[in-house]
Amino acid sequence: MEVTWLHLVPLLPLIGAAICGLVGKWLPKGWVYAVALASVLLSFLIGLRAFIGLGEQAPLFHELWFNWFSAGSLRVDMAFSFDRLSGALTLVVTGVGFLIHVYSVGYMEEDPGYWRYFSYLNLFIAAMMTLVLGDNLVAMFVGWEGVGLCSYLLIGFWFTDEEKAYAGRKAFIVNRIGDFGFLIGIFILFNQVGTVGIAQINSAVLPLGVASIAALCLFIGATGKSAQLPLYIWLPDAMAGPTPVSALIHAATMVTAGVYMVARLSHLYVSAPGVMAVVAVVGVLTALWSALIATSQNDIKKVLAYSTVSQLGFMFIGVGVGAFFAGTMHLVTHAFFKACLFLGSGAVIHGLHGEQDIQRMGGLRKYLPSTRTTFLVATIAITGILPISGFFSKDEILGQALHTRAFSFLTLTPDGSTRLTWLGPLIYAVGSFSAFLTSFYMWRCYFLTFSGEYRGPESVHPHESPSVMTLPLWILAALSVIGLVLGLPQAWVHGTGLQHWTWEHFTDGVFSRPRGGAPEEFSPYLGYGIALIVGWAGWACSYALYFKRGLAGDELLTARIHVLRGALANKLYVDELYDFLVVRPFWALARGLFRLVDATLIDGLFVNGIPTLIAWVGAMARRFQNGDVQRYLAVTALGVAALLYVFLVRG
Amino acid sequence: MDFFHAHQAQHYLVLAAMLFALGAAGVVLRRNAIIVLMSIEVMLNAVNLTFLAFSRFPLVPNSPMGSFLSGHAAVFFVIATAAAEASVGLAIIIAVFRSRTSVNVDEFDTLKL
Amino acid sequence: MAYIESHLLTLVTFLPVLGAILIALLPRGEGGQHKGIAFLFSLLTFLLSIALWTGFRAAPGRYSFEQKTEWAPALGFSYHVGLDGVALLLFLLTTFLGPIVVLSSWKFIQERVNVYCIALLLLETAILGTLASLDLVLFYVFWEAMLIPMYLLIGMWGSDRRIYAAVKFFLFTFIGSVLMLLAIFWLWSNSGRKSFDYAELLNAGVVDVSTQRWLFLAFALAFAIKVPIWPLHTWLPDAHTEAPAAGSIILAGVMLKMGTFGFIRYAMPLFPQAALAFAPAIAVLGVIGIVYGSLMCMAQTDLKRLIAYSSVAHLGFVMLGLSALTPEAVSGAVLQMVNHGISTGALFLMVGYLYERTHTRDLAAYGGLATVAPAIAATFLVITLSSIGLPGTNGFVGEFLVLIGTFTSRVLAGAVPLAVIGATGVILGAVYMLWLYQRVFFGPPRKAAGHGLQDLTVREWFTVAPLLLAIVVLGIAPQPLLSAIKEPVDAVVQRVSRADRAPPVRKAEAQP
Amino acid sequence: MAEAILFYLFAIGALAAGAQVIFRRNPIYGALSLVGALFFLSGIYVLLAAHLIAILQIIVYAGAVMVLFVFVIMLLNLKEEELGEQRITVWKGVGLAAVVASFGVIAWRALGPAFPQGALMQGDRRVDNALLVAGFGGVKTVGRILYLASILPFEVTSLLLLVAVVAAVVVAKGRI
Repeated sequence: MEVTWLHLVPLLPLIGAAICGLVGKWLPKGWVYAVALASVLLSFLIGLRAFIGLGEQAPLFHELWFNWFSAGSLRVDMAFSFDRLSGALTLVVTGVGFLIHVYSVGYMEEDPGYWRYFSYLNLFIAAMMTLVLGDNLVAMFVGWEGVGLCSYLLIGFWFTDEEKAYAGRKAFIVNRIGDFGFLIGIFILFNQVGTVGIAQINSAVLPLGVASIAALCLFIGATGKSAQLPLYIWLPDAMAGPTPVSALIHAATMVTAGVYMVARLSHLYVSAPGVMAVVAVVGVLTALWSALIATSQNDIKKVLAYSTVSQLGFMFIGVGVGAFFAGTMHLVTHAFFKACLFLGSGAVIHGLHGEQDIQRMGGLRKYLPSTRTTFLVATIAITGILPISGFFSKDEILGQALHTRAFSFLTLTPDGSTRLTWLGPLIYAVGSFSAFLTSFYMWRCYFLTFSGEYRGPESVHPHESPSVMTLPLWILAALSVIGLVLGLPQAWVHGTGLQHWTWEHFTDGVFSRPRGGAPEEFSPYLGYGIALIVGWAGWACSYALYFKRGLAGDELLTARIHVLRGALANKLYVDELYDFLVVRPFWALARGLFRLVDATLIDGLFVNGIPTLIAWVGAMARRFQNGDVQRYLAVTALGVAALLYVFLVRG
Repeated sequence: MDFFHAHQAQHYLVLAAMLFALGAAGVVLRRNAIIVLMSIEVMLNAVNLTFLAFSRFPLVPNSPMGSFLSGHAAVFFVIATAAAEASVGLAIIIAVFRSRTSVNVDEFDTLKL
Repeated sequence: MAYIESHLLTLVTFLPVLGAILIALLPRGEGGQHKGIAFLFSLLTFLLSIALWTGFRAAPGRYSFEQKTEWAPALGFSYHVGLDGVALLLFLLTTFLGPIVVLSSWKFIQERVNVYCIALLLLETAILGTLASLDLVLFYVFWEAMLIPMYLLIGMWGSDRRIYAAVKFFLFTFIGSVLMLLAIFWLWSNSGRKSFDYAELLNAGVVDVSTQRWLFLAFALAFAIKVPIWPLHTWLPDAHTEAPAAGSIILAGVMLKMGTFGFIRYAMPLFPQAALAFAPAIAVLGVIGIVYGSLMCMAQTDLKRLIAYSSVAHLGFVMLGLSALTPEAVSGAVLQMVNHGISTGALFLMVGYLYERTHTRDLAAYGGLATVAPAIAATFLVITLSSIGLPGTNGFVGEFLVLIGTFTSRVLAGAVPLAVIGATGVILGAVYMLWLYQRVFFGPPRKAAGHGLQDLTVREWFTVAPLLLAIVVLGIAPQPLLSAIKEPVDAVVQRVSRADRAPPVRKAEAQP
Repeated sequence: MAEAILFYLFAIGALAAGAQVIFRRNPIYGALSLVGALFFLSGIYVLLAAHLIAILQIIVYAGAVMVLFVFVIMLLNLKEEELGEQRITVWKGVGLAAVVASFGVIAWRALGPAFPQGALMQGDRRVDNALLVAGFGGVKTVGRILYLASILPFEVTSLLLLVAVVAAVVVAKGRI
């Protein structure tokens, strides 16, 4: 259905950003808050109205806002489409975004750059909405790059700190490496399909090779944006930004853009099953890798950052095994509880006047009761020891991975002798182990922060945050609980009113089915059982180590696995490896080329060399030009004699 | 004196060549700028002599008289030019002598940079 | 009215000269008046050129505001001017930058102000004339006339190594154009009617492919030096580094485009078969320019030098787009010319302001400027983003069109790898520009930030604001520009990409 | 016969005087010898029926120009030590050798068999006596040439002389 109001969703925050950014400095503080909050809230309300309006008659709202540019056969429109997937994402982004805006009012109270901050936040919402709603790849790319920009600006928000500025730059550049892949993907698809519209691409029939390469290139983009191996390195550093930003951008919304994109282009990925396997494998490896690193981090935000990377890995498992609904469902629930966790950590940091090291926390349940409770709820959600949202969505992913048929026709050899049927179960096993680690490190984080006795310096008096900050926490915690509805198994809710609210049912028809077909109906109970055991096991380990012992648990662990823990605490030296393998050689190459080719070869040898040669010849010739007229004459006479000889004697 | 008549032009030409060589030798050998100038005058006269000799003994016979006489016109111009050259040259010698108290050409080498 | 309409292009082109004459007549000491008149006339030129935009009518094979007056009919050249879409855009870009350039150096130039203003105005006319001419002699005259004021700007008001830079600039560009002159003469003597008229030469065509190649190379050398294409680029960093800010703005903003404009207007349509044959080579050089230029940026420690090298990279995109020979890529290339003029011009403007305040171009001295000069930091950020082609700024559309057009090119051999390597410029651009930005503006305040640094003044806002506006507006609404250039771009693409199928008929032989 | 005798007389005189110009150490002797040489040459010009030129040679050259030389020599009044000793350098030897060689080539050529014989060798090729009677080389005939055929060079020459006069004054005066 063609509508005319869809562009307001990204436009309103954009206007808000412009107002805050251009004149916010001179406006009263309250006005800035009002503009920033109202624009996002309005976007949310428009999104909500549209969402309610979605029905059998109007499965899709579409708007052609304006023709952005067209040349030759390429036509790029600023056009938006609002279907169940993008609609739900709109609500999540603007809704969670609004809560985080509210929270930020308290968090950024004392920062003089608050107007700048709210401008960036609004800009981010605008860009994210463009990404989500964009109905063609280029419009999506606009949002894709826009959120990267906002991420850059907000990570480096406190730019006087060199390290934070560097973190922002690192995020932007790593993202750009991914964007490079995204661009190439767009090129391939345009070359093949002749358009950049997502709907057209999803309905096009592509040869396997083309589809695979295009899907792979786009997936490179996704690994950049969604912090997957090998491009995840920017996300932990991105924690340099203000904590609400970490919650909004680097946990709930922007980083899930890759998952969203893969889900959006489900048809393309389904027609490239090999790439699906790659997606799933990258996802599970990332989940494991970063879960391992997270176990040994002491910065509360770093723990959450690695946890985010790990959870994003789970989402990619979901979309990689063909269960797009599971991946996106985890996206939504993760937005709730991870935002809650980050905001909780923000409240802790705020309450401790900037302390981020969990070694100097402990016993905070007494001082920050609201924060503690909401953090607990969110921790339960992410670890999956009790059946709230995270449990269902994550388990859905793992269950789908175990039973997937997406790889059953993929073969390693031409004769088909080695089918990849073992890949799903393998992913399940590794994923479950990652889930165990998740439970372990999240509880470690919780225990070290809130249990035991306060270990910080005497001078710091922990205090609870104002209600403008705790209220969003409660709402998000509530959403984390309510979110379980999305993940209820079909068998439980079949025929009841709740069925409409389950994600699987809700998104029915939005995604393509993988080539191997959907998994047969499987009973979830075995999976639930294993998941519960895994979750409780993680809790138990953590409880045993940290609840009673506190920090001594870490020492105990370190004593057992000294080398591994050292490596993990140093993030497995990946940053150093990249620095050694990529960054340094690259800069060295640039400097070397400059000195060798530009300065020496082109400028030295040719540009300055030729005049030098001419000057040398001139200097040689000058020796004959000594000013003695008679010598000139003698030479002239010689010349005359020679000429006479030539013309008169020989001629 | 058949020989002289049969080879009249050659006699004049050889004389001109000898005078020219004499003048050139003076220019090459002498240091005194005034003598160099005078040697140049000798060379100019040698050239005049050739002009006149060819005017009297034309290579292309039976041309209108004017074409023979253009040699005379040329000599006229050479004399005029020589006069101009001598005056300017001598003026330069005076000017140079004022600044360097010398008229020796091998000491005038400031032009070499 | 009709007279003015038919002579509007000439009027706009020569209006700056009028200002220059007026300045020459004023007493020498009145620096403020000189600048005022220069500003007034450049502003007037810009305002009048808006009429060119509104009055422009795109039509295939025709030029708007065409005017032809016989000059030396016996020798076959005439005063023939007119605009097609591509020339129009660059024309407007030049007049747009004119007042900004004059304003930008208001404070910095205090010596020999009259000569300076005259040089600026003459330079503007020379550039406008180059764009407007439709006669090769006229074109060549304007083309060479650009050199002299620029040479003076660098040589008289430049910094320490200005003489070296000025001579290098002059010799580089001059050597190239001499060969072009020879090629123009060849065209004249073989055009059948002994004419220098562009349209006639275009129709005449050159039959012999091997001759075409030589002529194309002669033209291409002149243009390639101006662009500059790797490895003919080394005059550029020196000229930019030593030139005063205004010189750098004009140089980067418009003069470099004369090279690419030359390709699209002269070298390619006049010698289509040769252009087709050389397209892969030029594309490769363009890609080398992108990657190599970006790498060079990373090795610089001098602020202006870094930005100068970024021009090499940006114009690499333009050359890649031109040689891809698809409507998308060529449109993108033309758009990129305009974009680069705006964004790099703005960069040099800002760097000029920084230099005015700190008197150093050394990156090591900079740092933390965002704390003391937030407005400079904010504007510089927008310009930086435009330079790295962020969507929403003007830089994106051009780069995107170039790359997607190259990628889908059926004419250019090896288009896909070239486009892919070229796309790495997207990453590299972010690497060096953000590195630069961080070095200058972020971190704790360093030496350069310590002079009680002043933020943007009102005058400076007046120069920066139009550029920022252009960056955003062209990023969101590039379509009017693309529509304007559609006809000439399609014509060039048709002519060149089909050159191997139907060799151009030589008109001179057709009509005896 | 008389012509031949006169020719040899004048030729030997001119050469001898010329040699004096070149080899006399004191420029004043050189100048006076040059005057002599010019006189001998004007005699030879008469032999060639160039009467006007012969007169001009004596009036302009031997008269005006040489007086200028003598003036300058006397003005400078160079002492013996100021003249400096004669320096013999390798380059001077080379130059002299080149000059002599050139002369040899020309003389050999002029006297040798390869000279355009048809023009000069076959009989008396002198311009007819009738022409001589008509005033060959006289004021009237040369004047016609000068004022009709070569009027432009003639005027240019006058200009040249004017310029030379001004230049001489400017250069020699030192301070104007």
